[in-house]
Amino acid sequence: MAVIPESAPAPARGRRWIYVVAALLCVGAIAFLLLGGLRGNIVYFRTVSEAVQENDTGRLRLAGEVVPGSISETDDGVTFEVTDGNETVAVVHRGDPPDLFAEGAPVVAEGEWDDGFAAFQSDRILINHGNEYSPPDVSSEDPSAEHPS
Amino acid sequence: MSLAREVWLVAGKDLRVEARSRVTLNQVLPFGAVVLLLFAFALDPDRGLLSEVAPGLFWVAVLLAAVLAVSRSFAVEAEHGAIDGLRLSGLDGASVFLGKTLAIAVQLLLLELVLGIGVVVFYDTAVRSVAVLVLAGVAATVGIAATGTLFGVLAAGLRTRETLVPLLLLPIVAPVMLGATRAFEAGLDGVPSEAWPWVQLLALFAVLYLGVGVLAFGSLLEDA
Amino acid sequence: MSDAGFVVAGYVITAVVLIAYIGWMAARFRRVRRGLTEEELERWR
Amino acid sequence: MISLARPAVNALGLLTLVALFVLAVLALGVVPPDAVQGDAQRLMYVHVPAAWLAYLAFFVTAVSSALYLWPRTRQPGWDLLAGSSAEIGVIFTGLTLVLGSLWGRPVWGAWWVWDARLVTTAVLFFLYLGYLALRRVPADPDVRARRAAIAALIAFVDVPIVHFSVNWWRTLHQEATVFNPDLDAQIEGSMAWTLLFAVVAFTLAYGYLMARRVQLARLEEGREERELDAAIAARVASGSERTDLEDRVPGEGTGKGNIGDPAVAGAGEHR
Repeated sequence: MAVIPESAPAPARGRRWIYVVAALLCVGAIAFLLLGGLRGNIVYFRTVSEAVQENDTGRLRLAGEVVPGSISETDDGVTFEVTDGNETVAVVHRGDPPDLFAEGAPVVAEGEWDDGFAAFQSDRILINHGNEYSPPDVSSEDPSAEHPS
Repeated sequence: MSLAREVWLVAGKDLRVEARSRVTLNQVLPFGAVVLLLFAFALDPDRGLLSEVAPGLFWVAVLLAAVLAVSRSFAVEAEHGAIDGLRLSGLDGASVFLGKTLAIAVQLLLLELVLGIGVVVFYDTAVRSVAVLVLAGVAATVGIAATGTLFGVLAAGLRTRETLVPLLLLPIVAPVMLGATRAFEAGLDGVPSEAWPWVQLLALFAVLYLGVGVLAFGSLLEDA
Repeated sequence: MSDAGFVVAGYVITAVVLIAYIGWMAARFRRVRRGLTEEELERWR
Repeated sequence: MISLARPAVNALGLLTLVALFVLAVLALGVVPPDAVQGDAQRLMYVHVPAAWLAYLAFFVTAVSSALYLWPRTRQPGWDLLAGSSAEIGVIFTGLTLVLGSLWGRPVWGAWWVWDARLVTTAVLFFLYLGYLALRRVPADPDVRARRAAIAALIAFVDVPIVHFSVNWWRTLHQEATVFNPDLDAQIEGSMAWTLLFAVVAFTLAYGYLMARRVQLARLEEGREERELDAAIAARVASGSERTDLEDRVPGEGTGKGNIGDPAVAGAGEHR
C-alpha cells in the first residue's frame, strides 16, 4: 500500500502482518461499499404500497404519480390521488403545490396519515422528476416513467 | 512484545493519565451533560419532541465530547515532549494507534453510559432493546475513536489543532452520526431488525478507519 | 422568480465564480512577482 | 496583465473562453427546453459539468497525493498539484451545490432536501474544506505534504459514495442520465451533445485553472523558500539559540508568513 512511507518506523520483528491485515480490511471495506453492501438502507421516500403496508404513524414521505383527473382545488390547497401502480391513496395537501405539479407528475408528499389511514395529510409536495430529457414536441409520453426503487 | 501487550501498554498509559488528571470526568463529561441540557432548553420539553429526537441529540452530544477527548488525548502527548518519548519508545505505529484508540473508546463508552442514563431520565425516553443499543454504541464508538485518533495525530503539534480537529473530524464521522442515530431509534422502538443494516454500516466504518489508522499512523506520528 | 430567472442566475453565478477565481489568482501573481516586503504585505492586508 | 503566463497557457485560456461562450449560446439559445421542466432544465448544462469537474479535481488530488506518499515518486510537485486541484475542486463542489439548489427550487419545489446525494455532496465540500485548512497550517513542507496527502486519500472515499448514492439509495435527486446503471441514456440527441460539449468545455476550464494555480503555487513556494533561507541566515547571524523552525515556517492564510522578519519569526510560539 502506498500509504506506508519508507521512513515509517520499521515494524518490529515480523510485525508486518498487521499492516497486511489492515490493508486487506481497508480494501475489503471499500469493495463492500462499492459493491453496494449498504444498498437500500437510506430511503428518502416510501412508495405508496410500502406506506400502505407499513401504516406508520408519524411523518413520512410518500412517492407516486398523480392520478389523472383526480386533482381538485380546496380552500387551502389541493386534494388528489397518488398511485404506484398497485395501490392508490388520497392525499389532502395544504398550501400551494409547486409549479410542475400536474396530472401524471411524479410527486413526493411529506406529511402523515390522518386517523384511520383514510387519507394522507400532506404539507409539502416535491416533484421527483426522472433523468429523462426531451424537447416538448419530440415526445408527449408520460414524463413520470422514472421511479427508482 | 506481542502486539496486544503493546496496545495495552499505550492504552493503559493514557487511561492512567486520565485516572489521575480526571479531565474527562471533571470537564468532558459535564460538557456533554450541559449540551444535553441546552437541547432541552432549545426544544420545548412539553411536547414530547425531546424523547422523539433523543437518539440524534445523544449522538451530537457524544460527538462534541469526542472532539474534546481527542484533543485531550494529544494535548497529553504535547506536554513536556511526551510525544518524543512515544516516538522513541520503539513501539510500533500500529500499536500506538490501536492503544490510543482503545483508550479514547473506553472513555467515550463511559461517557455514553452516563449521558445515556441522563437521556433516559431527563428526556423521558423508553428503552426497549438494550442489546441493539450496546452493539450499535460500541461499533459507533470504535469508529469515532479510530477517526479521532487518526485526525488527532494529523493535527498534533499544529498551532491551530483545537479548531482543525473538529473541522476534519465532524464531516468524516457524518455516516456514524447517521447510522448510530437510526440504530438507536430502532433500538428504542424495540425493532432490532431495522437496526441491523445500520449496525453493519457502523461496523464497516470502524473497520475501514481502523485499517487506515494502522497503515498511516506510524508515519504521521513520526512527523507530529 | 420565473424559470428563466433561475437559469440566468445560475449562469451568472458560474461566470462570476470563474472570473473571481481567476482574478484572485492574478492578484496573488502580482504580489508574488513584485516581491513585496513584509511591511508592505502587512499594509496590503 | 500577467506576463508570466506562457503562450500555451494563454492559448488554453483563450480556447476555454471561446468554449464557455459557445456553451452559453448553445445551452441558453439553441437547445430546446425540456418537455416537463421547461427552461429550468437548462441549468443541467452547468450543474452536471461542474459536478464532473469536482470529481475530476478530487481524483487528480487523490492520485497526486498517492504519488507523493509513494517513496519512489515523492516530488514536491505532486503536493502542489494535489493542493491546487483540491482548491479548484472545492470551488466547483460549492458551485455544484448552488446550481443544484437553483435547479431544485423550480423543479422539485425546494431549494434543498436532505436526500443521500445532497448530503454526501455537502459532506464532500466540508471534507476538502478541512483538507485545505490542513494545508494552510504552517509546518515543515514535507511533513505538511505527507499529512495533507493522507487526509486527501481519506476524503476521496466520499467521491464514489456521492456518485453512486443515487443508485444505492432512493433519493429525490435523479439517477445519472448518461452513466446510469443500464447505460441507456434517455436524453434527446441535441441535449446530449450539448451536455457532452459542456463537459468538454469545463474540462478545458479545469486545465486552464490548474495551469495557472500550479504556476502560482510554484512562485509562492519559491518565494517562501527564499524568505526562509534569509530568515535562517539572519537568525544564525544573530546567534539565536532557537534553531528548530519546524512549527513556525511561513504561512498564514495564503501561504505566506512573517518569516521575512527574524524578530517576528522568532517571537516564541509554543505549541
